Amino acid sequence: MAKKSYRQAVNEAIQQEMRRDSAVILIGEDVAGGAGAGGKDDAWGGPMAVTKGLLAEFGAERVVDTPISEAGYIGMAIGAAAGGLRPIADLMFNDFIGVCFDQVVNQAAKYRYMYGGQDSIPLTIRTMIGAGLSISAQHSQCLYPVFSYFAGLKVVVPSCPYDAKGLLISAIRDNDPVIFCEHKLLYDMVEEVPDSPYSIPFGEARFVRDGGDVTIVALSRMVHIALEAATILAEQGIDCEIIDPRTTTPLDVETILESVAATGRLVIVDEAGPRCGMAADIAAMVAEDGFSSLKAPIIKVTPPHSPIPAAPNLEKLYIPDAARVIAAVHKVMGRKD
Amino acid sequence: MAKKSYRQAVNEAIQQEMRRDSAVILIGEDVAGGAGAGGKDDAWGGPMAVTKGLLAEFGAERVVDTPISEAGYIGMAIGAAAGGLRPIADLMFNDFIGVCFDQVVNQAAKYRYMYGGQDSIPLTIRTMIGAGLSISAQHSQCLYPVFSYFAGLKVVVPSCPYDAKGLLISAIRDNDPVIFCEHKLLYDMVEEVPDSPYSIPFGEARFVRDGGDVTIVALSRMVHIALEAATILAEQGIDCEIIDPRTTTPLDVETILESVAATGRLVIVDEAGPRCGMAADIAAMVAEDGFSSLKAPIIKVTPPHSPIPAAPNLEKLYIPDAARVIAAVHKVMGRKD
Amino acid sequence: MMQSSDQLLLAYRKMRTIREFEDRMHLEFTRGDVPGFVHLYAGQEASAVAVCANLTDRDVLLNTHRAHGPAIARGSDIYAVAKEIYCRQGGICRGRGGSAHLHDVSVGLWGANSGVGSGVALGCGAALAARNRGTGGIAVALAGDGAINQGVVSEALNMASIWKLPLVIVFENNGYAEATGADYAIAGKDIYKRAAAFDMPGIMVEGHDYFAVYDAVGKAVTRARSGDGPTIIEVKQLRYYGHFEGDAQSYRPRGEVEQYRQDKDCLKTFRSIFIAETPGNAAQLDAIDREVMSLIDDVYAQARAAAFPADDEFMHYIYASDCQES
Amino acid sequence: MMQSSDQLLLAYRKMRTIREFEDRMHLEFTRGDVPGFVHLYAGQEASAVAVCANLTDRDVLLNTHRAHGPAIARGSDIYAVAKEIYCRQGGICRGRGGSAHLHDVSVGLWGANSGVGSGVALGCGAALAARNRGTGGIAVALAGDGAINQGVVSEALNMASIWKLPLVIVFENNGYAEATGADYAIAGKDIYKRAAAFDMPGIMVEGHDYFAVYDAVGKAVTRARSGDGPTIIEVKQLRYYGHFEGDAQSYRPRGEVEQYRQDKDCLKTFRSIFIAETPGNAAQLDAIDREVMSLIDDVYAQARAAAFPADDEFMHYIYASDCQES
Ligand SMILES: Cc1ncc(C[n+]2csc(CCOP(=O)(O)OP(=O)(O)O)c2C)c(N)n1
Ligand SMILES: Cc1ncc(C[n+]2csc(CCOP(=O)(O)OP(=O)(O)O)c2C)c(N)n1
Ligand SMILES: [Mg+2]
Ligand SMILES: [Mg+2]
Repeated sequence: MAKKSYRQAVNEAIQQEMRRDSAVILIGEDVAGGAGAGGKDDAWGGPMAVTKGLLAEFGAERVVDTPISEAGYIGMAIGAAAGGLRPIADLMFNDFIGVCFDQVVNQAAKYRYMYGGQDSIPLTIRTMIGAGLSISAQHSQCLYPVFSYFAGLKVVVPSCPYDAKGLLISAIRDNDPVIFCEHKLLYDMVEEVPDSPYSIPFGEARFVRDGGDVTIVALSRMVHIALEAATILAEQGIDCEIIDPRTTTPLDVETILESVAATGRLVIVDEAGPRCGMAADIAAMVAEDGFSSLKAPIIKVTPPHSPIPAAPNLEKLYIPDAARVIAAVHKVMGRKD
Repeated sequence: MAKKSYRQAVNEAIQQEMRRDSAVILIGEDVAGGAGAGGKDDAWGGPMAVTKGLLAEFGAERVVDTPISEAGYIGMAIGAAAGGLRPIADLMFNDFIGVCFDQVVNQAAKYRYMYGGQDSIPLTIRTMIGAGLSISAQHSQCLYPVFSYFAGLKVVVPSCPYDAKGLLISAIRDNDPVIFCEHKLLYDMVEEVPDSPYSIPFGEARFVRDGGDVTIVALSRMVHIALEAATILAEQGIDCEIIDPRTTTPLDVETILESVAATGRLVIVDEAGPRCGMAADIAAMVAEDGFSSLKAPIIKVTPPHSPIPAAPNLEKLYIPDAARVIAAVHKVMGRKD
Repeated sequence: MMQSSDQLLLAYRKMRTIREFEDRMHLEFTRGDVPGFVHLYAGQEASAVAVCANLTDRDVLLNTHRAHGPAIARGSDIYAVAKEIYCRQGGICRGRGGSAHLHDVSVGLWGANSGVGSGVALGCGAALAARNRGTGGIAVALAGDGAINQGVVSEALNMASIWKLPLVIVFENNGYAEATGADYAIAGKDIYKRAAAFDMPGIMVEGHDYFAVYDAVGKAVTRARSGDGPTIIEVKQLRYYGHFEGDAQSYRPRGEVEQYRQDKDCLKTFRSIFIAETPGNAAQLDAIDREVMSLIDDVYAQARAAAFPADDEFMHYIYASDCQES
Repeated sequence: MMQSSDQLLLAYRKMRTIREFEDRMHLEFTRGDVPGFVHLYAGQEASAVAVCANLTDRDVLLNTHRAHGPAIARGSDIYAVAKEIYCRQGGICRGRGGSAHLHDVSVGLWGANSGVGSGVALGCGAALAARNRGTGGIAVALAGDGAINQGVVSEALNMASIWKLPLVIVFENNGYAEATGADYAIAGKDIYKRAAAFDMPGIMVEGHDYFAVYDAVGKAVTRARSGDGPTIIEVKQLRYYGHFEGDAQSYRPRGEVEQYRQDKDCLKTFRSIFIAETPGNAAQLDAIDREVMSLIDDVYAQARAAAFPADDEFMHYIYASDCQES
């Protein structure tokens, strides 16, 4: 056990699974970085250096730099998965789903079902989500609600290094297509991460903090914002329970419902959009199945319904912060701010 | 005024707007049907004959048959919109959004915002939604929740010929990108539709039926399923108010909230998926802003979280029917079925 | 490669089976109980059959929405094919896929698909997996003339070339993508000439001539198998029916199909070449024709008699965990 | 077309301005207050400037993510460009877009974009609108070598050809897409040769030679304007800095940029050709160099001093109804 960053945790998960199973390959744009470029062949490991070093160990047959052809190489990864490999396809920014959406939601997601269960598609798509780097509207989205709309996909949103490693190992071993969403602002987060491989089952939420007054469900990076808020709220005598679903499909509805049954109050903190998003999804689930426990409105703390601005000051307004979480908790507690 | 089908209503809206404004063009696969094929040039008008006859009146410069290149011609339509045309791009089945998603959600939706409001993109994308023809998982989806996730788009889901005409005229005249979702099982629905052009504003729900016991929000074809259920429920002494939002972006939250304030009970009937869908979106909105009026859980009547099967018997199970709506209403009324 | 007489008789049987199957489907469709969109392969038989004659069990054929012919050619159980088209129990996709989604892993037939052109990308993956796993297999992706205009196809062709994947891409140019003429939609008109752009060989072949298609595909398959990379083959042909059943086809020039049927029908062409070489063979072909006729009767009878999928299995096959046996 | 001395001096001024702007940005970036991803155009100046020298006010230039150079070449206010890169008030996109999204309708500069290759499809639309509305304008789409591998680009090239759109597609082949070599990623290696597949002319030109680029683009522009359809131009060049700022560039061969700077720098090349024709001109170029230097100082000073967009205008510009003036 040693302290590792989220970046290292992801890298280690891939490395260990590639060692364990020769069917695992990594494919994407600049996952090695330097193919045919005349200098070092292992120069990038992706723009955030997450997959750095893997080419050196596994070679170009298993760590494949691709042209800028997302639809092509993700379609290819699906075919390769059907053919017995376990590809990890790297979609650099989740926003680029735009150019390969068909492959993901109409091919990968429906392959098993439409063909009556003949095949497994053990494909993991790793992709970066989230705002905070001022890289604006086409590089900063959180699109896991869109992925979650489609049956046949599993969707993972790890909020910390420990979960990133364990969930990624589960994703690679899973026999269904999994979209693994890495928040770009979390790569430098450090915590204890076991050296040996371990897996975390999908559909099991993590209790981030116990508390009896309000249930806060938070996803990905927002778990940390929720924690920040809860710490301040605790000083005010309000005790928040924080739940991190970790996977949006499957979603651990039981844990959320149990917590709301105990607290009677729910705040959902999510960086994805407010319309047809995960906050709405969870709120609606509780408004149907946990209604009798509810003592207050369900508050969604999300960005506004807008594209993401480049300007840092505006981007800061876009992303939910602790102050907004605190205000939401005050509201469900009936306090005036 | 004459009786017209939904198909005719759509056709007439396009025809009248093309007559009114020479900047309006129609572009898509087989929108005329027969380009370069050696026989009639105006053979199809799309696979459902919705745009039949327009080539004859407006010529091949304004009614453009395209190659099977959705990303290309929708990107092109965006550029043409920025350049002063008002294109109506035909995306045959909304499922094909898969191959042009980037153009729609990252280009069209963000063009105005990302460039600081310099341009308008007066683009209408007409597309077919819905199950019921046994054409299975890749031709039968309802993807307006996915469109609704993205700020910058407007999304229209007309449930009847009258609305189809008025809303399509609004869409064509609108200065933002609009996705206009035509339900393929509604094309043969007939009702009185005025001959002259008229427009229906976006964001104004339609009261389909007045009633004081339960609010039913239903979209697109589900409006008719809800009506069927309400008729039976009325005989049982349960009086349902049915609201058709008509546009999901902008969404007429006021009307929904007012109705729920009066009834205290909400059932949402939607053919789109259950996860991160419109039913969840509306339920979550009410669970936050209309909570104090609620007397019962909010029930979502949607298909299950599954791809759409080809087999007609399974497809029938997939699509919500009146029996399921009735059961949901009974539940919110506290009745045992 | 020279084909044995048995091989040729098998090829003829397959072509005839497809023809009868499709002609019958064209009639049955009017009864109104065939679900969904149905795209018939009649007229194009020589293509899929000649392709499959070049393939082994290890290979993968990527199907398109015009799926019946390739499925029969590849050796799928014709009863299971018919049941799938009717969306019944016993269908190769258990009734979930229907006509346009014939997919049968047991015979190496993959991915019939509503995403025009997707088979080419999936085929790259099948080829990559075969190579990485050392199975010795190759992949052949079928695609229509319309598919060349889908972006993903260009992406896949480029990747197949730079990685020299063991892949053959067969563009079945039947002249139309729905109601749109291939010559209108495709800049430069000739699909096989696009091969040069992707630095691979491109071959054009007349699709009514089984022998010509067999040879062209054979060359490409040899190239793929020996690690030299992909080839594009453009098969020129004509479909005898509409884009899908119900298509009135007024976009087609009058008499086009009749003329082609007369001059270039693949069964006629096969028959005349085959008999010219060994005149006594006519009787063998006649026997096949008769056998196929009665087979088709039985296939349709059984398909229409089969039960629909069980309602309570609705949620099966979505995820690995739902793959209980039924 | 012959260019006047004034035109040439303007071209030189623009190239020098871009160079100084980018060299300075490279330094300023290390301060940490330039938001987002910043892709510099240094080394590639002759391309955008020569393209723009062929364009009129009615024409549209489609920008890429490597956006600064084309914006300056097209005549955007350089102060507004710098402010946009710093995401400030007064930026051409009001701070919403940033470095990669420079877009200035007032000068016919469109669509700098994170979707690699999107400009080619948007450019088809700009060309279509110009033709349908009879404006006499054409569109020129810039794209990188990486963009040729995006499906939408192939789709757009095909459509531009079949409809003979007034479009020129300029592929700026700077050798790399991020860290990936163009020769690795592109089957056949030569982008301009793809033109044949789409039935249009393809021209290759050395990108450090302003005059050569000017002539090549000129031919294509004439062709587009006269209704004969699109042309692909491949401009061979090299970027002097990393893919984006912060890129350590270890994928590049040692000394590559130094060598190119020595042998093929576009400013040097321009200078030597221009002076060779009229030796007295050296002084004019020197004067421009000095003027540009002090301009750039002022531009950066003003950009860094400008305020960020007002917080209370957050929800502006999403829909037409939010387009209140600010
Ligand atoms: C991405 C996509 N766009 C459009 C369609 C609708 N569509 C189905 S088949 C078809 C024509 C295909 O033409 P071609 O590739 O020539 O094959 P053919 O039908 O002639 O066998 C079209 C446009 C689709 N299924 N997928
Ligand atoms: C669809 C898409 N895929 C990937 C990226 C990430 N990306 C940004 S720039 C770039 C390289 C582009 O290379 P090229 O077209 O040669 O332009 P250059 O950067 O060399 O000017 C990549 C891969 C993107 N922005 N969009
Ligand atoms: Mg065809
Ligand atoms: Mg480049």
